[in-house]
Amino acid sequence: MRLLSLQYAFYAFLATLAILSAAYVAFSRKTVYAVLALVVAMLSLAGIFLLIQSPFAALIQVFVYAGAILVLFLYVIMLLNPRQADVTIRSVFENRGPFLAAAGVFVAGFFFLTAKWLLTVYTVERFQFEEFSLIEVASRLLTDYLLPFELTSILLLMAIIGAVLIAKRN
Amino acid sequence: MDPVFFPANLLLSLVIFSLGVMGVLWQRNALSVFMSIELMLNAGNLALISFAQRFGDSAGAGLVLFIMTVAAAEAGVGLAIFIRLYRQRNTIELDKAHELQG
Amino acid sequence: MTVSWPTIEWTWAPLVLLSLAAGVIIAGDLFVRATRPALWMQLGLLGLLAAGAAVVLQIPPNASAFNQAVQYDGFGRSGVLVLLAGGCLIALISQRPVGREELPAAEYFALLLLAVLGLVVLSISFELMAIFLSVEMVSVGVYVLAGVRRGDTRGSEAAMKYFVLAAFSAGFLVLGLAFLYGGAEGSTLLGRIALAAHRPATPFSLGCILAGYALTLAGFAFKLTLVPFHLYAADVFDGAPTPVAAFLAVLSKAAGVIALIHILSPLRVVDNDALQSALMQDFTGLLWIFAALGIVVGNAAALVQRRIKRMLAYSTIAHSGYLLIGVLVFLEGSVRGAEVETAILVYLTAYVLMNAGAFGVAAALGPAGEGEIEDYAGLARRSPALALAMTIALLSLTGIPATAGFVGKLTLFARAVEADHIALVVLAVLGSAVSAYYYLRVVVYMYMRDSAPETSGAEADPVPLEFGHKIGLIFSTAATVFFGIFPQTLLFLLKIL
Amino acid sequence: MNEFLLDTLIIVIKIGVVFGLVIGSVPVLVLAERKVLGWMQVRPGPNRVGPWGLLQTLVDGAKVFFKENIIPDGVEPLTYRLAPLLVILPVLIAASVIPFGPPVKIAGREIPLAIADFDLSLLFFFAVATLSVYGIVLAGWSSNNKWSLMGGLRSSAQMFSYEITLSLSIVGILLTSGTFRLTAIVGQQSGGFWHWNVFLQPLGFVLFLLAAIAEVNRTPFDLPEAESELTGGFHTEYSGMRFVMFYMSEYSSVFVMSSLIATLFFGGYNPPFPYTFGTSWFDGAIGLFWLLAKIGALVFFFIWLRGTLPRLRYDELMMLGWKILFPLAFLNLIFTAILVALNWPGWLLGLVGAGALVLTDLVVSQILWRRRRAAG
Repeated sequence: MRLLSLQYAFYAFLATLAILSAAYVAFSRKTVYAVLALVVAMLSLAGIFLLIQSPFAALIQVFVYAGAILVLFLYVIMLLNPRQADVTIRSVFENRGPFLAAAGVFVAGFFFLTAKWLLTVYTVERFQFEEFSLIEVASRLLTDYLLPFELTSILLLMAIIGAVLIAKRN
Repeated sequence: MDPVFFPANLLLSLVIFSLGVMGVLWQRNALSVFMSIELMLNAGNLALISFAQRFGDSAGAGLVLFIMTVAAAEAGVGLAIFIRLYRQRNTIELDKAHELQG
Repeated sequence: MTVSWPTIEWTWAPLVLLSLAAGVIIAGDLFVRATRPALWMQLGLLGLLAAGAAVVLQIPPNASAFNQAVQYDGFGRSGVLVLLAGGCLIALISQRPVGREELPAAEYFALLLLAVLGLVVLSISFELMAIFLSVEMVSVGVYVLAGVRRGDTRGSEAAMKYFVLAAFSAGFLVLGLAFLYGGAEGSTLLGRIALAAHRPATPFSLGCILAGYALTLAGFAFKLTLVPFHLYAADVFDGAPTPVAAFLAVLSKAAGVIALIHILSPLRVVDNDALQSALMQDFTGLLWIFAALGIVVGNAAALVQRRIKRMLAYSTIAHSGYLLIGVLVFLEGSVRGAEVETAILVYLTAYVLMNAGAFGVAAALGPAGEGEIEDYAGLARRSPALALAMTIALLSLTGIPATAGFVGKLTLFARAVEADHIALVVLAVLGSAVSAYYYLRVVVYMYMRDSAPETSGAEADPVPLEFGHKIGLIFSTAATVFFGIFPQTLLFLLKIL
Repeated sequence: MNEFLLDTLIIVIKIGVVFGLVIGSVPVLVLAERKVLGWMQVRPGPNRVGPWGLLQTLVDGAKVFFKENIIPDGVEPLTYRLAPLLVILPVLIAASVIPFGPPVKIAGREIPLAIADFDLSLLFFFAVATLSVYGIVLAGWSSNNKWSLMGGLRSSAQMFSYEITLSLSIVGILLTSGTFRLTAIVGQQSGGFWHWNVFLQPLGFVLFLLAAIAEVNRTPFDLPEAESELTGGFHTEYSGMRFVMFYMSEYSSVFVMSSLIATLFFGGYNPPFPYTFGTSWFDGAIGLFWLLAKIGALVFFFIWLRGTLPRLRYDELMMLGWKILFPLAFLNLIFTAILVALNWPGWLLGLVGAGALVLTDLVVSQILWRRRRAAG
């Protein structure tokens, strides 16, 4: 029981951390600190994955997201000389007004409906979180999910070709 | 282990998702917008893992891997596009580079 | 551990052939010194045709694999053939821009093939993860192809806009599929989701499914340029190289409609559970609004465009409105599903052919063809063949009788009338009438106006065309007319292939 | 006594011991490096402070400790202070999965001699170790110095280029051992040195070693701190205690990386010839001794390299990483997968790997030689 209340405390801490850092990412103008906040958010989500007995997801979250993708973000920000200029999309989206209004209305609608549907019908019930071994995960991945698994390789190939093609100087 | 984490996770995922959406709409800097999109993807990951653990599906962690692959591919290509655009704006059209500030 | 050699899984064949062709092109580019756009285009065509042959010859209708994760149902299988044919046409009409504008030929065709591979997977997979990944494959291909033109800021801007919005919509898709996965109690198979939708284990799982569908629909709305999510379309089309715009307008939209039908099929009303059908009415209502908005906004905005590609962009928004009527009729389930699917296929075929013609002419004309509509003035004198092809494509897009576009609209609207969607059909017909104005304006410019005096000297020569480009234009134009005059042949082909 | 408190206490003690070991290794390594380099270069090395100069590092440490902590103008204050911590913390956390000895039985409870021993411990090591890139990039960025920024970018590019080889080259071991758990990997190598993974995966070992050297920024891949030609890299603007933390992180990561190499390829805490004493705490001590001996040998090898090899140029570094090591690691993975699937015995696997190693050595040296000759 003590262990459980400790877990609650951890969960509350991690969830608060995740929300605060996510809010920082969403509303801050300082890109470098936003990347760091995003790292914190990812790490706290990884902690939550650990709490619900999914260590593999937690570790690849750290390895792939925090260790690779966000480093790439940081790297690009450094490359673009963050102290003065950033790529601003204001000039790309000249008329943001209607876009913002339309998208905002729809997003709010979807979010409202989703939350309404979910929260009105959820009933609390007891169940057991169970931890799966890596072997189980891997064998599902290579049998039932073989097609998406192969597609990821093609997707990554496309991304590599594309990134090189776009970023290289003529 | 207990029934509380699951709904809390769903709620947390919705909160992070909507923070991400707000970030996309609020931010003007393309990199910040993209980071907010990453928040949205992460909210999806959280929901996916919570459901997988809730219903005892062993493939859940693998599905998260797919989404991370997509995020990685998008990050690679997207950041390359930003670099290219920045380079062109900065070198080709100086007036626009000036108006980019802010 | 023992190794058992796998037997040949023919359901994979089109995918393997396409990726093999792309791999050969990429690897070949390393070893061939000179740039050989024609060679890479031929290899790409070979891959597409081989994939099509594999589907026709080796994959029977309703073949499936992976526990129903991949299914070649009649609709998806014919859809694959339409998409592959469209891929061939786009490869053909890219020959000229690739050769002239110094798009990197090998990478261009390889990425095009891989993006087509994504489209094929999109229309045969009944599993959410594969659908999501293939959507992303198409998106990544388009970002790169749109932004790759050398020294071109507009292309980069188009890529940037498409990228930001597509990634944004991918966020919705991810959360949507997570909720669908939760609603099906831990499965991503559409079959399981259908089971869960019709016999939900708990009210909670039904709630998850509906929330998931709402989010997924939002994600798909970006890909299909449904109206509140359409704002990127005109800018992207305008900035991207013409064949890429054609790919985005035609193929990705066609595959999106096919996938949307597959994804929404669990929601199709088959039995009358009160709660369920009440909730599903939200979706049909939503689709109704999307369709109506698409028709109205697309046509109205196309009226005022001065640049040809922006005009075509808004017209495709209107066309996705028409297509959405089909999806709506399918979802309501009052008309037999197979008939609606056939109607949508006929429309898609016509749509692919006529747009390939229109974009093909624009690509053939080069920078002038991508600019203002006024630049088309006097084209009939300079290059009568191109003007004729453009005219036929535009007439077909309008829906004038004796063209494929007319047949497509007729069959689709007939199904909608059967399903009592009179209001939508009236709206669509009115929209088509309005569209006649902006389509035919181009024809008027081509035939009845002289080209502006300052450009007439430079462009007085007939436009020279590569062989492949010519073939593509001739094929699409001829097929548009042929299927318009003999619509039965199209139905027959869809049935026997 | 309360079970829960006891468990917590044991974990806290283990954390203290392991962190003490890693941090405590730093002065020893520094002194050893100076002594060995001196010996190799036929000069005495430090010999003034204490007997044979043994106290030299302590004195150095004291000097740095009392130095003024300079913060240059215009730095980003938060990240400037945070960066050294971000570099050293991942190394310490990653050390928590290394098994330092066989499980010890004390008072009826079995205590594994690793802070954390779970299914995915090797993945944990890599996941955490990658995070030290942040410290380097941020240190370079927050210093408000163009050269520091470029140095940070250079080092981080080097780190994540070689990370790919690093993680690909161990997949061979994962295939042959079938687990991510480090204690299990060590357990499979017990019973004599001929069971060690280095004989099963010779090519994988060499690739891992090279990538590990680059990952911890040692010669010949020590571009991050090439003072003479590259202005000292990301830590140019650092001084005093903060500089020492970068220094410490480098040496402790050498120690931790060596312990990982010993664990993965040289049997970890297993003695080269199988024997046990039956008393479990004594076996534990012997295990620790052997692990430290192996780490010592590897550290000596690192120092030897530094005494022998010149520094690579940056383009050569990148070429080596992407065009040679990465494809080789990939080939190693594919061949291992095929041979494991065909159920070949281990010695044949090792033989094929060794053959591949010799072959690639010949081919690569031929290519490099020709290129150099062509370049004149």
